[in-house]
Amino acid sequence: MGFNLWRQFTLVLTAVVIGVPLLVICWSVLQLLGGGDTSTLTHLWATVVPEYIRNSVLLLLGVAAGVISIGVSTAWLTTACRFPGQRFLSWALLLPLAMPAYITAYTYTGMLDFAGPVQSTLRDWFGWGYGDYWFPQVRSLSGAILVLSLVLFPYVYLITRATFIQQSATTLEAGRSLGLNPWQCFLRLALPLARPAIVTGTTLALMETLADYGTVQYFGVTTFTTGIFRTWYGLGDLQGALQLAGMLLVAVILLIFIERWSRSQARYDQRSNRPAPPFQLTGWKAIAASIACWLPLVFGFLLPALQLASWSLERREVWADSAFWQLTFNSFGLAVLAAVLVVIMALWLAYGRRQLPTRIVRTSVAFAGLGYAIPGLVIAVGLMVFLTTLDHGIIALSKAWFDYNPGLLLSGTLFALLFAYSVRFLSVSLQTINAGLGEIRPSMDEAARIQGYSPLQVLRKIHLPLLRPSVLTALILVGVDVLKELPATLVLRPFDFNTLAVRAYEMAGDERLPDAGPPALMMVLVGLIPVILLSRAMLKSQQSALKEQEFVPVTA
Amino acid sequence: MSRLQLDKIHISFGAAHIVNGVSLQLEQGEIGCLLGPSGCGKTTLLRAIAGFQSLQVGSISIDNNTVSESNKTVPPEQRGVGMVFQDFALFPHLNVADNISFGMRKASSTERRKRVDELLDRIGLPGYHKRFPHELSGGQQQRIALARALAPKPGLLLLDEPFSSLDAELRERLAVEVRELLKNEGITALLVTHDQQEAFAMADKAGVMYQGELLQWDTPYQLYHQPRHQLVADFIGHGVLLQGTVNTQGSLASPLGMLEHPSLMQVAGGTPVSFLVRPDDIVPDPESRLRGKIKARGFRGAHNLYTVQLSSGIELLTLSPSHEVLDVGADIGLRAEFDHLVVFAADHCELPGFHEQAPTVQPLPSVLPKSQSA
Amino acid sequence: MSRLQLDKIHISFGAAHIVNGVSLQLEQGEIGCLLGPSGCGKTTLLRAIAGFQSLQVGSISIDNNTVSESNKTVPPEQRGVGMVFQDFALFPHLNVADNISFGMRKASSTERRKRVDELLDRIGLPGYHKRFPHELSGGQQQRIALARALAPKPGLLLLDEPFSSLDAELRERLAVEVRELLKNEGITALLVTHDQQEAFAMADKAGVMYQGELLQWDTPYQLYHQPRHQLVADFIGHGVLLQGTVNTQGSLASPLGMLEHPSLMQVAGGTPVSFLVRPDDIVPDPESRLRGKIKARGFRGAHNLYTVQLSSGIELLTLSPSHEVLDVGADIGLRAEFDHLVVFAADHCELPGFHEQAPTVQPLPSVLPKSQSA
Amino acid sequence: ATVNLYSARKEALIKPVLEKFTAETGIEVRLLTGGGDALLARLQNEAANTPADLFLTVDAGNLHRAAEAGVFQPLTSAAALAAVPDHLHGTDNLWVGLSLRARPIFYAADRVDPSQLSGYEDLAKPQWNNKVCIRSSDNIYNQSLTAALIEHWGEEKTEAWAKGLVANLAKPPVGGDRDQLKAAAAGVCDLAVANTYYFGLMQTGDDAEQREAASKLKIFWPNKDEFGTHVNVSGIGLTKHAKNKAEAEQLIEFLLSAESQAWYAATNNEYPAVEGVEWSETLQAWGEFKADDLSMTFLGENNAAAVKLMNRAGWR
Ligand SMILES: Nc1ncnc2c1ncn2[C@@H]1O[C@H](COP(=O)(O)OP(=O)(O)OP(=O)(O)O)[C@@H](O)[C@H]1O
Ligand SMILES: Nc1ncnc2c1ncn2[C@@H]1O[C@H](COP(=O)(O)OP(=O)(O)OP(=O)(O)O)[C@@H](O)[C@H]1O
Ligand SMILES: [Fe+3]
Ligand SMILES: [Mg+2]
Ligand SMILES: [Mg+2]
Repeated sequence: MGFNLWRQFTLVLTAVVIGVPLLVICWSVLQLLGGGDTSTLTHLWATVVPEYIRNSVLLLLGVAAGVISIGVSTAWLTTACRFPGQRFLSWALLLPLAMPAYITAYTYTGMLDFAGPVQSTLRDWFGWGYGDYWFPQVRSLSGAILVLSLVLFPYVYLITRATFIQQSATTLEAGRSLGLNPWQCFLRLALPLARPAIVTGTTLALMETLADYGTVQYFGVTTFTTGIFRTWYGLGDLQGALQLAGMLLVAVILLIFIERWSRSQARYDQRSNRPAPPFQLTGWKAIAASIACWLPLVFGFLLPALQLASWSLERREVWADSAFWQLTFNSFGLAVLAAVLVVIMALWLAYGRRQLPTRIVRTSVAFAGLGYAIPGLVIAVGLMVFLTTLDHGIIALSKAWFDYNPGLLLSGTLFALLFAYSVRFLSVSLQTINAGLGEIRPSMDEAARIQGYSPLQVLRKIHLPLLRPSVLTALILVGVDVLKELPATLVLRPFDFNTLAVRAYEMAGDERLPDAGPPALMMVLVGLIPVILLSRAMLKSQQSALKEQEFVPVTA
Repeated sequence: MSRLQLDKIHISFGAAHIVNGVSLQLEQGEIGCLLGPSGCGKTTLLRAIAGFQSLQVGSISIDNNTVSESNKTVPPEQRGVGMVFQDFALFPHLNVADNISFGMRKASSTERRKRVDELLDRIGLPGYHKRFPHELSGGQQQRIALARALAPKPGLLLLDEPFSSLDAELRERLAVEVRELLKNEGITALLVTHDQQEAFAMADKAGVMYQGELLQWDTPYQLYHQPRHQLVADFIGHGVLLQGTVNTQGSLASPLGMLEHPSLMQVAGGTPVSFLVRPDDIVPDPESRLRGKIKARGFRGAHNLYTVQLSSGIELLTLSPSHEVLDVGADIGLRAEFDHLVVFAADHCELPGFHEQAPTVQPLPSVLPKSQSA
Repeated sequence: MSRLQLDKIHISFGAAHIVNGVSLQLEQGEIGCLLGPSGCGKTTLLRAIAGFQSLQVGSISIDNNTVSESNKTVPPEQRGVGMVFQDFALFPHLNVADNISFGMRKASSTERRKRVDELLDRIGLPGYHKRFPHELSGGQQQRIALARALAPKPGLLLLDEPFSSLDAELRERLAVEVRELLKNEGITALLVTHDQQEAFAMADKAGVMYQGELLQWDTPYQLYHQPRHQLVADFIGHGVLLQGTVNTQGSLASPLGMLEHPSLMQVAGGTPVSFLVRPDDIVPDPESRLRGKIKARGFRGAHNLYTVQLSSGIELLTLSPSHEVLDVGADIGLRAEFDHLVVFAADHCELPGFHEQAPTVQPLPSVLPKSQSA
Repeated sequence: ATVNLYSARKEALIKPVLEKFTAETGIEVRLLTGGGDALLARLQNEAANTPADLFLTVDAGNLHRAAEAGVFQPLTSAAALAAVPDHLHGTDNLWVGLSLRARPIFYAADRVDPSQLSGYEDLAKPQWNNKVCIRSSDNIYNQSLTAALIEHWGEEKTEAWAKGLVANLAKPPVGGDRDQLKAAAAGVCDLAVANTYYFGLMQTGDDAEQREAASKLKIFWPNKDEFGTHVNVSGIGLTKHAKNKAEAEQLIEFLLSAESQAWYAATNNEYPAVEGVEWSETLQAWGEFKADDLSMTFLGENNAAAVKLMNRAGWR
């Protein structure tokens, strides 16, 4: 009991510390309720907020539809079916994740804009002028939805795929013995059973969408997030910006709550783990499946990657620059460090929640996982406030006791960066791992506990092996996200410390796209290598454990 | 000193009371057995003993240390308890050998290997070391689950229907082996089973649970021959309860005629009672005056089980060797041959329906026959 | 016209032959029952019939349409076959009502509700509609699995140990109800069970499988009284096989003395044979010259089961009412009382060990007793 | 010795000068780039313990906000103060300008007769309905322009102007300055508003299409006879708690040296803040113009009002 109390306390503490930046936001909302300055908000409500809400909602709906349809269908095809190229596709479909959304956005606007090659060629061929023909406007809400869907669907793909692979064959067979054909089995059993995974993946994609600034801004779509920045930068009202962020937070909490509630008490673990045999596709079915999987890969990755490659060729001298390799090292090191840290933390929290599902633990863990929906910059500011306050305290103490000024120990150091990544990306790994844990029957825990294993040993001996797909997925997701992370890095990093993302962004921000090519390409490459290595490692562990004959990628 | 002691345990899930005031006790090395209808709370009780389920009221002690109380639950891994789960709960990522040796944490790898080999031999699956759980049949999985629980030689072993997926022959063999093994290694065990033969064969103590209450906790012999509750009488063996009145001469006026039994002497004359009639208490006798019509016949291997309706409408069960086939509808003579006569106060005779609330337990100890031999 | 026909089916997993040349047949509305030791291939056979498992050799026809052949497998959903899975395979994300009505795809919601209510009543779980599978006990889950398979009224129903987690009373009640329901709705069913009583009570046809082979497919009565294979004799009931020689007078010289039986007349004089001795063939008789020592006693409710060792070292089983307790080690007299005498050629008498290769099936039809009545 | 610099100017556009400074003086410069507002927030939070000695921003709004927030201290270097004209000084000399960028109107040379144009007010005239390209009002460039117009015209007139401008837009206000120029060249609109250096980059860049697009456009310097072309400033200030004050002022002086100013103008096509520094060829080709000499402080002061005004006008 004593141990449990202590553990509960540490869990809550971890969650609270992680949630500090969110608390700063909550504080500003509370101030608002307590009769703070509402003039900015009033003005915003009267002018732009309705549009922000409309755009944000449409964007979210669109992206949700996009990532679910692409992510789930590719996940199902690559797990349940066998067709030419399936092995390659099953890991290649991860790649769009490594592509920063704004790069994809640049690529497509560059190509499809009025002045771009596609439209110019059309005009040359047919002798059209401006206004003589209709062409979809790339920089628009639908453009943003498309690009974000293409870049973010791997979240859904990865997490859903992991569950599809773990789904028990008997459950699906029960469906078929009740008269369902494979397609109906997918719709009525596999899909609902994968619901936590689909929801998790979609939530992550939507949170990223909500937090996204670069893409929507580039596409001229005014969303809540662009509103937050406009309020801060334009009106110089940081407080007002935080209040808007608070409203965003409330909306996210509400959404998550509704989803949890609608799941009620259903569970998703299945008794037997016999993997289902795959369907061998042939003929036009195989071709259709191939096309369905190749399309998102081509548009989400290959085309933008080609664009990056061509830019990088223009700037090939950079590859010999040692400073450039320093950037690569910084980025990669940070990504690995942060991924490991965040995944460990997520395991600690997710696992605590599973074993001590008291209300307070559940609430605080859920709170800790909200950071992903808040724009990184807002998180960074909240964190900065917290860390500098701590720093000032430390300095004051140190001065009083030792007459020595140690300078800023926490803020403006790598510590601050890692902290920020933890706040922001905890949710990614937490949700991924939770989805995985949900698939493990509680009787597994019990069978191990009864054999004398302590909770942590159970984690190591039972859950980690069974969770390996989820843990690796979480590592990749967080790693790739950290590689791409920009706003928090910009604000919190130390002097003379740059990353690939910062470099790519600074170049792109100045509309110097070819210069943005090499760092962006490097990000993709650096993110890709672990993906491939991990999928190999996964292949091995998988084959011995579940005897799946086929190549199994990362998630499995 | 008792190895396991349950003291007036109550367990609820929300508003539902699943276990109600159960007390029982097992001495070192004893094997206890829980019987009871599906959903009566047996698994829940075992889970509470293992430490997966917290108690609302009461306490559980192992070796005189309280491990569960209303506000205290010693974690499962600190109780030294082993368990065979009803759904096996094999680890899907480990092969058979690793599953079995999973709990032998301090053993050397030679020891492990030896124990795994020994157990696989005992459960009839030698050479299955490298199989994964999903490559086994249901019964094979169950046996692995059993071996896994036995491997670390726990001080107290909980077995939740450990033989339910096995064929009769293997089940019997294994029950004997497991009993031997438990006795040899001095393991105290609490077993849940639906097979009364098995319970009788294995258990030192047995009990019948009904809707969360433990109606009786006794030796198997007592449970069968001296049930202290009508529900126990009903549940154990195939019993029918009939009504009768004890007269002043100590005989029982019943639908089967006048019955004599030494135990009836202790009952006040004129008391209305119910009494238990088992198939083996009724013998077909062509000469008997007591006659009935065969309503149904069930083939049982050596015997046929006949349901016979007396002219009064009362239905009885009787066994007859299966080569003498009597047809449904035929007339048959019956003779009562009571070795034991189990008698209850009549006002509790109404057997509860399938889903009714648990009746309050009201045994009639004063009416219980003291001497059992006919 | 047969509803289900299996024709010399072979199934292997890689190099392992799991099902070997099984043929069987069920007519419309018949209930068949498969018995057999754990791991003998029963589940695999059912899965092949359902269409989850492809065949190497042979064919399966339903209603005279071939649904499985070595290179053809009609998808499960097109076979109109329902199945109760050994591990239940309930859908964890659906509540009880949705689980049960899952297969009633074309039914209106009123129909569904009616059928769910009706089935829940029958399986003794009324009002459980909104529960989720993980909120049910093992036996309750099993009953839901049964109801789910029954709900769409399939033409052919496969039941893989559908009552294994239920208590004896409920199991019996449910077996009767299910049998009634199947008969009423004209459903053909193939049942796997480990409970021989259940098999006998429910089945029109039954068979014993052993290491992938179906040794006999017959009525339950024939299976018990006219086993065509030593293994069947051994598996059904508690049997011991003894050796003897038939002399020219048609008597059997055996360890139990000279045995007479009409069926022995057909066996050539001097033939060495084995014959089956069941516990109910041996009656304790203090006056008998045939004497033995009690080696073990098992309490079985109404009876005790004694293992008795004759002076020749041969062990026999016998039953005796449980209130006459005889102690282990005591001397006892035995009398043979054969209603049926089952005799096999002696050169196949060696019962295979637990894990040996399946013996080739060699029944001795010429030696089989033609007339069974004593 | 070291100087610590927070810079809103991107690394690529400042690092070479800093390296040169280090080479000449031996003083090391530690650089942290980032968004102006974010850096300011960091400065404010770090308060007395900030490691930063200098804060460089790329627009008057931020300079103003920084000055208001009290993170600067007055400059004392006479050389620096003297080099820069007065209207490019912050209040109390809390900062000085380093370079200027102008935001004129560009027109499609084949379709527009420059005599039809007079100034920014044209953008709102019905005559140019569906013929104007400008980027989003999220951008500081447009916010500064509007802030300046508020100072010149008053809020009412400016709001009416903004509304007219929105009504005249040929396409939604999306993309960067370059995109507006490209759109004008492609015929989507006739008039485009952009900063001159983007035009310069297009003219001199290595992308043939962009050079071709730029060749179709000409600069119109608006409001010649009134306040002139809107200019914004990049500037630098000494932080209040600077630990390396002397070295920091030395760096400011270096940034204002003729050499740095010329490098600056040459690399980024911005106009030097120091008078008398020779312009690059590109700048010279665009010709002389009257730059708005409105005190930069107003740009900062009016920024919030400008944003609200644009919100009301529906300028997204
Ligand atoms: N995937 C597999 N690979 C190899 N052998 C297998 C596999 N699945 C099952 N087996 C073996 O096939 C045999 C038959 O299995 P099956 O499940 O049909 O047995 P069963 O008769 O249903 O037994 P039980 O009564 O224990 O359920 C078993 O010996 C089992 O070990
Ligand atoms: N999570 C739950 N919420 C509500 N009721 C539950 C829950 N889990 C179990 N129950 C109920 O508690 C009762 C006892 O369950 P338990 O598993 O102990 O039964 P059991 O005696 O083991 O039955 P069986 O022989 O069928 O395994 C059952 O009626 C079951 O429906
Ligand atoms: Fe710019
Ligand atoms: Mg149970
Ligand atoms: Mg089976």
